[in-house]
Amino acid sequence: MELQVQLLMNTLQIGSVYVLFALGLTLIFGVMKIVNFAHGTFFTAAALVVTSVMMWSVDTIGMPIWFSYLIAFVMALLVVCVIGFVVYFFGFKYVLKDLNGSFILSIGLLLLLNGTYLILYGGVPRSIPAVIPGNITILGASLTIQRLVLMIVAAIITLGLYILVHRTKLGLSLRAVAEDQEAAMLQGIPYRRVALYGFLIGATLAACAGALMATVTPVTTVIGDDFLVKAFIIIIIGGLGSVLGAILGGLLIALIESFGGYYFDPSTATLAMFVLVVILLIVRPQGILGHAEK
Amino acid sequence: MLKSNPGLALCILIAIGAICFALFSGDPYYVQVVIWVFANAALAVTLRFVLLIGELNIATAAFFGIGAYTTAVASTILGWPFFISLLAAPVIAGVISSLFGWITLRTKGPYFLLISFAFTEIVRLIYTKTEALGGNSGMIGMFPPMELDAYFPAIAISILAAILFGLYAAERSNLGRVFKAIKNNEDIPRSVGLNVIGLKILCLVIASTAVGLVGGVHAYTNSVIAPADFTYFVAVLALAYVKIGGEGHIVGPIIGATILTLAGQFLHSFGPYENIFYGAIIIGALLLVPGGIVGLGVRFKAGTLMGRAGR
Amino acid sequence: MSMKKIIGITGGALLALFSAQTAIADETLKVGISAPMSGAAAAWGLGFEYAAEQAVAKINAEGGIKAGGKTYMLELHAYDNKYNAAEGAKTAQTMLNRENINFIVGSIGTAPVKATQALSERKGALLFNTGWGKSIKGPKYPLTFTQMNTPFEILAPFYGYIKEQHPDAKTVAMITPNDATGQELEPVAIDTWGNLDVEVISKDKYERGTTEFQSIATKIATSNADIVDFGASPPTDVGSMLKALDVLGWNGIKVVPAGTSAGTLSKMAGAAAEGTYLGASADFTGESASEIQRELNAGAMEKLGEALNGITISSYDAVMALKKAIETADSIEPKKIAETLPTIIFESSYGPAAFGGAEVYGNPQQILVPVMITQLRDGKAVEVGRIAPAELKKRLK
Amino acid sequence: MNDTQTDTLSGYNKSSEGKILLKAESLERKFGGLTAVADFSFELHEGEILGLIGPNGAGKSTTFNLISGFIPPTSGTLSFLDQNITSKSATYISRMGLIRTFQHESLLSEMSVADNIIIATTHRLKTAAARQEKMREMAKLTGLEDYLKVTASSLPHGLQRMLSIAIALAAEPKVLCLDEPLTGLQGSEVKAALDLFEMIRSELGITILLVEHNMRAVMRICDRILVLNHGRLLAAGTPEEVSQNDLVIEAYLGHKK
Repeated sequence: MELQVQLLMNTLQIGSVYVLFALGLTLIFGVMKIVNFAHGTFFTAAALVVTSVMMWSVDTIGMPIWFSYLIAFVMALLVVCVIGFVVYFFGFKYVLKDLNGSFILSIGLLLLLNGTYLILYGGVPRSIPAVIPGNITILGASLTIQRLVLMIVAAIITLGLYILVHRTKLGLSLRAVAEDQEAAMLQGIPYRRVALYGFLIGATLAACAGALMATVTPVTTVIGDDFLVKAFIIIIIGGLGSVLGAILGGLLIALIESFGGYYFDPSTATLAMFVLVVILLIVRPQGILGHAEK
Repeated sequence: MLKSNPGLALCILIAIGAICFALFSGDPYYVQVVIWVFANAALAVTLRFVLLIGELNIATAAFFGIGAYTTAVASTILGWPFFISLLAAPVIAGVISSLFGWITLRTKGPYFLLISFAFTEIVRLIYTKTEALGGNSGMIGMFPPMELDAYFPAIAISILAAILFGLYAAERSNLGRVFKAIKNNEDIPRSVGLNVIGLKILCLVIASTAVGLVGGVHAYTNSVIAPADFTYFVAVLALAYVKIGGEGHIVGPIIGATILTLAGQFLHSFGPYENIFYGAIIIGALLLVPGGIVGLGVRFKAGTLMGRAGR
Repeated sequence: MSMKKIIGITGGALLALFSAQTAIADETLKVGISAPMSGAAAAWGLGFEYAAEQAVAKINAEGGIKAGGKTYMLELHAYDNKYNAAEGAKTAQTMLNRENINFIVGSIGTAPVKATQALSERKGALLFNTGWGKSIKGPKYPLTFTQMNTPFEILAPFYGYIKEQHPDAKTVAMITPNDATGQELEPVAIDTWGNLDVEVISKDKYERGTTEFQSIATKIATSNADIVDFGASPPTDVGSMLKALDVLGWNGIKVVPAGTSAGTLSKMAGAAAEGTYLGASADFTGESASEIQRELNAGAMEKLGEALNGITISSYDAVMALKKAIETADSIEPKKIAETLPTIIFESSYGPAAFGGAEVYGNPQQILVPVMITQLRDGKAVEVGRIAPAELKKRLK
Repeated sequence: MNDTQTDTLSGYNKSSEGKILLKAESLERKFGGLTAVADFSFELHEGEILGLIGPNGAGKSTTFNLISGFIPPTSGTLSFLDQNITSKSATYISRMGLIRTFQHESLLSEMSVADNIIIATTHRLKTAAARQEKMREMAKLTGLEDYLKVTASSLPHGLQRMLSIAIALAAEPKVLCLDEPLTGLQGSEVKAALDLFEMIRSELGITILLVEHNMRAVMRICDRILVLNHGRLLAAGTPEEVSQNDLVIEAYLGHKK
């Protein structure tokens, strides 16, 4: 019994970050109709900024860890926003709705940015000191307080995004554009501006995930790549462009990883995820919650 | 036919030249580079072949790997003769691709892209978990027979060139026209009695058979293969060749593959800078030269023609 | 590699061109490296290149290598094999057929090493490597030499020592990455534990690049194994797993045969890593480290931000072995050098070392250097046992 | 059994004597909760021009998609040339000789006029020469012979409409289903098109099912007319009968009685 609780807790721990990451990816797809293979670089950039800033502020200046993490978090979001802005204006702007063009652009960015990170940061993994030390036991499942906080923050951000998409004017525009871009434009929604907002929100979500993840895992310059592959699986399962789908898909993948990894073998669990995707696409090509495309 | 198509005649001359170079040059490195150029061109051309029906097929990488593994198994485990091992590659790749296409080509656009990506990863994971295939260490020992060893580069180049010309012929035939029609608006061919799904599968099978053969040649060229050689990145590079050379004509990917392969050779000791260079060249080509080099050529030609007409 | 370096190489090449024309007495001898310089394993390649650079610089500063009445200056060319076979084959072609390099003083990654070997043996070039597979050596590959200890050298003394310290330990859980190294290490490890009467109760594999180890940790914690053997897992991954295990309350014996970097491990896992036994980490700062190892390590820390380890330092040893063998053979003919290598004793970073291992591999192709067992204590690697191979002891007598 | 029901509608079946080519019985199609077509039965007789009219959203295009196999019906049956074609694929149905055109995106816009027509000959004709000949014949018939190398999207609008008919004809139909072929045509073009339809029927012997908004044209050319409203058959009969039907007038002109 305790074991099941532990495995469920593991699912939530893993899933919370997957959801954040996949939400950004699915939002960008929905609004811009592009498959962004460079999404992982936003995640990586945020994690790298967090470790770099904290190394400087904690080790050199001696700031309190929690304060320096807050600064690092904000810096990470800012840096990613700047990167997002630059790649949008000098790149994605020109390939909106062009599936093949945007795909290759994102691949180019992936190579360029990952190479740059490696030169700036080096190949050595780094980790930051515990922001909130200590462990906690919930219903017999143990986890670090840090992970618990991470889950809560991720849940709040997810909820915030859900409200943004479903309750605000910007959210309405985002959904309208995702649904039918031409109809949205006819109703006077400025498509390009909405696309930019969608892209920046997506990038920021990845940055949040990266900055949170830096507290619990060693950071390398390719850390985002593992998440990217999983996130693709998640958004296929959830349906491209579906917010709720990304949330459910993220939790489902985390569930498979947690339980499959326990009862079978982690690399078998990975294989199982891919097989699941292929089966799902055969049965229901538009994903669990995706709209059928005509 | 050749008289009316000087470009084709030139290409045939280049291919013959490359084969002669492989036969008579004493420099193994540059012969090897020529093989890489042809192999990469073939990869890019097969990727573009599926682009004719409008689908970006990441599984090009998977079928390349399936071809290579088939040849490796046939030659090292089953001990089949050289040419039969080589020919097994396209056969198996073709058979598997027909199943893959039958299942997946009901989807299109981003869905097909992502499913082909997932398939590529699945196939690669299966290699890593199969001990008979050497797991992650891969397979070694695919050598051409001793008596053919000296001629192998020429044989490899001939096969790869044949693939290029074969796909060119397929594209020029009515079949190629039908594929383009499907990409343009698949409702029209469907409304006049064409089996669109069947034709899409056919397109994928032709491309996969071809790329399977490229995989077989790759196995013999490298003598060693491993799962990490067949990640989705193979298709990504092929797409880079297509985009830089230009998608509009079959020589586009060939030119793209030639330029980038040669450039890559000189970047080989650049470490992380190599990725930055590739990234920059891909982005630059996409944004600054949207039609690729071929597109530039066409625009230049159109410009000069207009200039003449203006006079 | 820095921009400076590239300019340096280009400049060097130009210089070489001019000097060839002006016919200066010194000749250059090109040596190559094939290692991952980008991607997840970049840290290994960069450290590897650094260690070899230092050896080359040292030899050149001391007047180069003398053989056949000529003096040779070394020139290092490092290539990124991206840790896969296809790139390994390409770097091999570039090194062997384009640059005409006859001496590869270091290669990392089982698949790319095999791809390199397919060509280097045919071309008659000398190949030093860090491959952990048994299949890479043998009479079929007379020009291939392994430059560091592999599981066949490490595991028996390493596990033996642990069993000695913890005679009550009866069960072990194995976890290793699903890559070539992991797949080749696992069966040897299982055998070795079996010989010590320790039962392997679970064996798991994970994909490289995994960042979440919760489920693996849960599995290990609930299996109640006395020992966890992390196999070929790199220190970063081990650190994450140890942290997760600590949270779950597991506290058994922690064993990392491929544990290369104690520093990384303790930085990642903090107190959770205390007491971990490492098989491939050397305490290059401690008392037992040689002068040269301390120097190399300090330099690497400064330049790369990472300490050297059993893998990365081995390129230094390979260059030193090559120098000695060339001078002894008095020739730069790879075949002659390959025949000479098993007969010489050379000055490695560990001290005097040699090549042997004919009993295991059928051919003396394995470097003989001490297996150093370290344990993480107070966040530092402390050498708890240094077991010199019996064969080396005999040779040194 | 539905025949009795439809027969009660005035005029039905009376003006045609040809044999029945296409027959729909109680066709129904739902999209989610929305019913696009319900309980729709009709027959198409050899040699006639049958009009299908109705206000926007009446279900005309859905009907076309159903009979051409582009979407399967939720219920009901379809038969063509005495064969049950319910839920058969579009490819199968078009190969039997029921060819439809499209209201929007009715061309291969990026390809040449010649290629557009040749594509349609691909299934029936196996040699390049035969295809070329057929293509030229169809181009001539539709007045496109001077535009063969032009990209379809750069044709003037009227010729684009002609091209979509040429494509359908090149596939050698027995029944030709035209989806609003006159939309956007000028007066003289409309006349030419109607003459072409007449010629297709009388000289090529092809039966036509016509969906059209242009009432005058429909009244002029059709032998019989079916009127759809809200997915249901509202009226059927000769042009005169239909134009005097109160229900039809109400549906088209609002609640004015």
